[in-house]
Amino acid sequence: MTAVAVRDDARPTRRSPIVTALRRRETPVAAALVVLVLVTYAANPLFLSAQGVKDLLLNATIMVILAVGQAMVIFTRNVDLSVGSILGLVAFLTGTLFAQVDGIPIPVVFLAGLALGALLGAINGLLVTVAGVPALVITLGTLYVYRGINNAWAGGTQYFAGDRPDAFGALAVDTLLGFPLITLLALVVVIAVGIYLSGTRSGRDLYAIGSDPDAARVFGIPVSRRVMTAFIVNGLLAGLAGVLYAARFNSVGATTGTGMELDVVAAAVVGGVAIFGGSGSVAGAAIGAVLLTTITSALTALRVDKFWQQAVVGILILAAILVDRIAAVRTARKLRLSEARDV
Amino acid sequence: MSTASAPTLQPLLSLRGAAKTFGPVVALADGTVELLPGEIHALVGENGAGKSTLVKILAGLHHPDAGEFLVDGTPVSFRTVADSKAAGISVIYQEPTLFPDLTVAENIFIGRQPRGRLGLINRSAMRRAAERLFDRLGVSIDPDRPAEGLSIADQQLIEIAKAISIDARVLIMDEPTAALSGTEVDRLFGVARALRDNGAGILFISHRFDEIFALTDRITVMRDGRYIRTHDTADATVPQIVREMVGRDIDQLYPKEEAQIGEVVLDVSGLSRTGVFHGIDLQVRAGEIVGLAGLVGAGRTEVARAVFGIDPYDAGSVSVNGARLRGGDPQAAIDAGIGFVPEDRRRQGLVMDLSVGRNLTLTLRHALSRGGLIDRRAERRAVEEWSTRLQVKTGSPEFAVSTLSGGNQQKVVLAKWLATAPRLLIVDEPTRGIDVGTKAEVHRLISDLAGRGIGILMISSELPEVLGMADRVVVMREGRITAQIARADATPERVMHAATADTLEMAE
Amino acid sequence: MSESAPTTAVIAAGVLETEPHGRTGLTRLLLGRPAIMIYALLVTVVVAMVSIPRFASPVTTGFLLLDVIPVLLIAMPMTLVILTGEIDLSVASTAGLTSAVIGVLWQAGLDISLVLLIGLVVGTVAGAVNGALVAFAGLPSLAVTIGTLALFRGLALVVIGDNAVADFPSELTAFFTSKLGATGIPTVMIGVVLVVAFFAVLLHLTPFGRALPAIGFSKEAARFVGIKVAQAKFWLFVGTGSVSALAGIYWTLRYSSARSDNASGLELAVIAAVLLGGVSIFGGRGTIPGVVAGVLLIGVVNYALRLGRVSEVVLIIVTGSLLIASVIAPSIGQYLSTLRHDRRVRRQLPRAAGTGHVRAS
Amino acid sequence: AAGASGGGDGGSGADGEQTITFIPKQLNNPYTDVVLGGGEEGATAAGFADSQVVGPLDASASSQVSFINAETQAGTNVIVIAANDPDAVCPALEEARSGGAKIVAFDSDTNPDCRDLFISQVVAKDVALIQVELIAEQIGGSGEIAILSATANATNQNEWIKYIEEELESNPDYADITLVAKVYGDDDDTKSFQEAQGLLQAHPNLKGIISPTTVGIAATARYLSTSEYKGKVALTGLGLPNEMRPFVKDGTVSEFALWDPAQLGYVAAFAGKALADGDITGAEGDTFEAGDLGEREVGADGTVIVGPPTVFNTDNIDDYDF
Ligand SMILES: Nc1ncnc2c1ncn2[C@@H]1O[C@H](COP(=O)(O)OP(=O)(O)OP(=O)(O)O)[C@@H](O)[C@H]1O
Ligand SMILES: Nc1ncnc2c1ncn2[C@@H]1O[C@H](COP(=O)(O)OP(=O)(O)OP(=O)(O)O)[C@@H](O)[C@H]1O
Ligand SMILES: [Mg+2]
Ligand SMILES: [Mg+2]
Repeated sequence: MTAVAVRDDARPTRRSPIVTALRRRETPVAAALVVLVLVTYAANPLFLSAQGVKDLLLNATIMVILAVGQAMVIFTRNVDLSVGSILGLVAFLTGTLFAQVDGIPIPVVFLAGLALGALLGAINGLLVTVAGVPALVITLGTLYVYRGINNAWAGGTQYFAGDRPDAFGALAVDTLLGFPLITLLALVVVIAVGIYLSGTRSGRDLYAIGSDPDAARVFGIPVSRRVMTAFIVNGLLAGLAGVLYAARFNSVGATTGTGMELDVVAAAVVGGVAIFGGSGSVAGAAIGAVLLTTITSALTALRVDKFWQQAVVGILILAAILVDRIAAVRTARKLRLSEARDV
Repeated sequence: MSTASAPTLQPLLSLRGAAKTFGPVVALADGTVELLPGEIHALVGENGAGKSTLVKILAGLHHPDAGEFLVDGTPVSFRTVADSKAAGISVIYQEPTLFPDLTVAENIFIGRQPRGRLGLINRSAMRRAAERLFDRLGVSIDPDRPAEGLSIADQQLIEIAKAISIDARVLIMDEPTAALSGTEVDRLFGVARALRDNGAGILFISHRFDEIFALTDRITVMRDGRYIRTHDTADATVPQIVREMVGRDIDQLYPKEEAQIGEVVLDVSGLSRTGVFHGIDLQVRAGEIVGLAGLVGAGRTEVARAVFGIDPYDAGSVSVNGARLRGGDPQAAIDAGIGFVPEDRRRQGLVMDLSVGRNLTLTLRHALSRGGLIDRRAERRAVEEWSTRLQVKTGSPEFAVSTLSGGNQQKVVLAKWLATAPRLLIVDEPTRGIDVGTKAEVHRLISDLAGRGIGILMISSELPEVLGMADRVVVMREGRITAQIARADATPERVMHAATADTLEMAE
Repeated sequence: MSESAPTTAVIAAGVLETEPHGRTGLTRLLLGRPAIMIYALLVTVVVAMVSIPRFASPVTTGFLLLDVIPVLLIAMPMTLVILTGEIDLSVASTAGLTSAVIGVLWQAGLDISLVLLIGLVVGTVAGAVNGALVAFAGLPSLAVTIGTLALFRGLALVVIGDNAVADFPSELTAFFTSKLGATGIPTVMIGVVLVVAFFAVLLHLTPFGRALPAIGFSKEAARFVGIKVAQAKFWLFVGTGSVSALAGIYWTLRYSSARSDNASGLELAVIAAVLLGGVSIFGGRGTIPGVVAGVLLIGVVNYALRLGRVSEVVLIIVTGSLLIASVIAPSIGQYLSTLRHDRRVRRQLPRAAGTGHVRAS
Repeated sequence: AAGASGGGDGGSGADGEQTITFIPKQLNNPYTDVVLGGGEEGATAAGFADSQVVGPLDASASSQVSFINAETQAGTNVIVIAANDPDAVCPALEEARSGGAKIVAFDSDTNPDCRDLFISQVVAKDVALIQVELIAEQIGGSGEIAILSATANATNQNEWIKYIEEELESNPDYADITLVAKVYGDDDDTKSFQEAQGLLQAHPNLKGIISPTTVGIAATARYLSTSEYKGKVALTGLGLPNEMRPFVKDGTVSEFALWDPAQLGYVAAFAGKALADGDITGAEGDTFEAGDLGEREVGADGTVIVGPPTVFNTDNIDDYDF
């Protein structure tokens, strides 16, 4: 029987890289981000001062990490609404560890936070895969349950920046080549997850699962294991975001991270991640997160009436999905016409 | 006695007395089959005989409730599809299972993409490998396009490419040809024979006897979930196999009745959709069966969809009984008296998760309502009447239609349109994946409808069906009508010529 | 070679006689999901009456119903929307926008009935915006309504800013908390019951309603029987918009306070209740009686725990767990019945299978 | 409000059986916890048989109404509430009153018509003035300032802001100070943090920020201390000493103010007891004994003032633990 031998020689790539880049789903979002930053800069040069850039990057960092994890789950045609609650729990754990355990090394706290995040993600994943029930419902449930646990655990206790070692807080202050350390960390995360998803077999499986879960099962893709992986990685990243939250912000307590879930999903969607799975990229999700966090700063810097800000964010989300849709429709039409010519 | 010609060979796989039940339904009571290396083995049986269930057991997708399963003489128990793959079994399922968002190339190689540096996927190598596969199958599909929006035929071809790209010792094909046209089927057979000559075993399921007798070495017959008998193809005859499948003799396959041909019901003129079809002029009269023939991809389905209002068109007009029909509005088409049995039963013909009853009455939503509210009693009566008239086999009309076998599902589709008392029925591949017994029934039904003055536009890729049933054959090629041939003049040669020739001159 | 050996009685006629057949008719009615939700509701009420002092009183009915009305109202059109496989997350923002608009208009001195009418129109238009984007532009509703969730709440802020308008006519606000005699049932429940009845009839008894599960299961197949999928979805979103406006009006007058942040966060409560009521998030499955029971179940649990002074913390954990349990329970049931089935089959089948005629030869 | 009669039967218990329930704006908030700590202590000292704390996890008026309803039905004698919306809780409180309960508002007032007493931290105007004074001193009497508040609807915040604006307008000492922006952090750490950041970017010449809310001032301090604005932009307002200690020590904040929150709850409990016992009716001029804090007098509009605000700085901050 003839297996198809795979050789590395032969025909050149057909499409030029520039055309391919322009066609990518994340291109319009990236363009919107650039335009937004430039317009704001023109109106208020302070926007791109050293401090301004640092603030922009820092604001985006946590959302980027969350959006990347969320995108991974969404690719598999699932969703995780409990990320805000996971972030809250991990942030509070971080605060507790520093406050209760004298001289605890910072890496240990990071590991503990990642572990808790992964555990909570794994619970979501288990409920979704073993019980075979829709993720939206399950994670809406764990959104409440995790938040409740956080409330029960924290009560009125809050830990403040002063309770944590300076070196920890410095992570969110110090920069390397103008980039805050935690932003660089987020960048590493985006790249690593991006390579995993686009360049490895198991990563591609996630897209296949999201594209058609039944076909994936029939095809023999280990669906449960892959979906589980996506949820665990997402939990892990939410945990990372939780630890970084504690480094960046002042207080962590019962309500930390409340209401973040929809923003995270919005960021992924704005970045061209199809909500029903199967397509999109983590780079897109990351850009979406940067765009959404930047728009708030930009509107403030432009002194847009604060009452208008939320409305503008809403319009932006709608515009992003509309643009995405128009691009998709045009590609489909082009495909139809070009094939007609081939016939 | 008819049996294996090479009894000394160790069978690649043998399944004995396998049983599989779904709740109260016994899908398979005694699944028995044996596949030798270097043979092409046909599995035949009526709709619902349990063929696909047996295939799914072999694939590791279902776990049998009982029975013995040997691979190379050793008992095995597959827990997942991965197990069967590891054992060298490759399966083409009855229904294509592609990932719409992935590219065609990735669909073929998912899970075993060629890897390059750092162990990462090498996309250009993957594309080239896909191109080579397509060359071998003689088809041209862009490996970089997403699988979304491919025609059923293309999907099936990709499934085939996928299956043969694996170095499988056992290839199982569940009705791979149902969606394919003659040339593609020929190429597929060429590939299958080459595989067999290399020592692979192929299990081939089809309802088309010409294919079975042309291709296979042995035939196993199933009925009602049980093994009946295995023949050497050379010694078998069609009537004998059919009798074993059905348990009785069946009547004529194409029971064409002469019908009174009346006024023009459907008048399509100059219909065009850029890039899909051009200048379609077509008429169907009351009581007339018009066969729409052509190769797969000729654009027949597209024309039907446009006529029914599923897709828009750019130019031309559609009239029913002289009244111009608004485009892009299926409800208007239904109101005008058109019924449409689409080609993709699972996705277009039926709402698979809805009950048999609800599917049957979907077309009657308005007819069954009184004062804006559904008349439940009338609804129940309609369900009972139509499932009895078409002899739909189901435990209860409240069961999901997905639990029915393919043939019974097709009957539900037909029933829901017949219940609307249409004046024109468009049937797209009405007997695809339907066993001989049911096929004859469907043909009788269609013929009967024409006899009662309903105009029929029948799209079919099976030439005998077209020639046997149609009063007039319209042939399409590359989006244009290339011939209209009266029943008396219709020969396979003329139709095939019109479907493939380079000139349009032969149009009458 | 002979024909197949005679079949054993067990699997004659392709059907296992000993195996329970699928539920049909009355059994389905009594053991289906909506029925189970109603039993769960009744049991909860009885347990609360026994274990929580003062729960068994008409006062409970009044306060409880007043609390659940906004969720109950919005859950009705939401059920239909989710049934078609879509979702509307912007409902609470629509209610907030309505509230803001009526606050500002009332303060501007317009007649109250005109104010309320305009409020209703605003909600309807908001729903139509969602509907147009989802149905006609073909955008995914989850994404669209996350956008309009921000947009409508933002517009509420634009309209009313940080003001709160409180001086609504006192007869009107009193009406909204008034009770029907000694029953404890709020007077406004009459209107709510009408809305519930409207949606129940629409879904379960009209041709339009029949089309909705078909759309939810398969848009494409629905189109092939002439169902106007886009139109149906559009009108459903208009429905959620206008009912959300009703909820916004109720909210404003019950609390006699029009503010931009009214009803915020209500969307998740509504969706939780609808899903608890047995509506499949993937579309196709769900009933109005089930959803009503789901809404009331959450309402009763909340109220009973509050009355028992159980901490709010426990309350959200209970809500979350209920939601998880409600979707997992059927899976567990399914698993158990599969186990039972396998045992039965294994006991019976070996006799049937593997008996002779292995190969023709 | 006739329907509430069913809940009234517990309303007139004998002395030892009286019950009190505190409904704060939001549970699990550190400031609130201090207030409630004082309240529970006061309730015991005043002789209530039972004291409870119930309340929402989100600071919304509608959830407070549900709690008021449940308390009405439970027949609680005294409800002490910090209203999230002065009007929205009114109908429910009226219903509770007609069932026999006494209503004491504290921290954030309700509409005066639907409570018996309001226990105010301090004279609203005093709070406003002290903040203006502090900021004026810290920025050297001239320049742009901004306010970072809690939610846009918070009753107490808005009252203080109103007085701050009036004072800036009318007092010639502050003629060179311009208030350029008011922003709202919704008493959410993250939001307040980002609002602070936005303020500095939008107003490059900003010299100082007033944040009259504990969450807001802490978040703003955190931002300033991690940015280049540390020490350049002044910050004051109302904060908790425990939360602000590091920022005072590292020089981000020089002085801020607050009253003792525990006293607020403590006085509210005694006021409730006096009302329930019928010793006072909440009329102007009524007096009652507030345990260790001595006698208090009801002022205009049924308002009781607890005490003057304290100003915290490096010198005294270590003396406080709340
Ligand atoms: N998942 C299932 N649940 C319930 N019944 C099923 C299921 N799968 C198959 N069946 C039933 O088992 C029987 C055998 O079905 P199967 O698909 O194997 O038939 P088939 O021989 O492949 O028919 P066809 O030629 O129509 O494809 C049918 O009666 C079918 O209704
Ligand atoms: N050779 C081809 N290769 C790939 N795609 C093709 C080819 N020819 C046509 N198509 C595409 O297939 C579609 C037409 O297929 P369609 O299903 O309408 O044909 P058909 O004549 O109805 O065939 P059938 O009903 O037998 O599948 C068009 O979208 C066209 O772009
Ligand atoms: Mg089959
Ligand atoms: Mg076709």
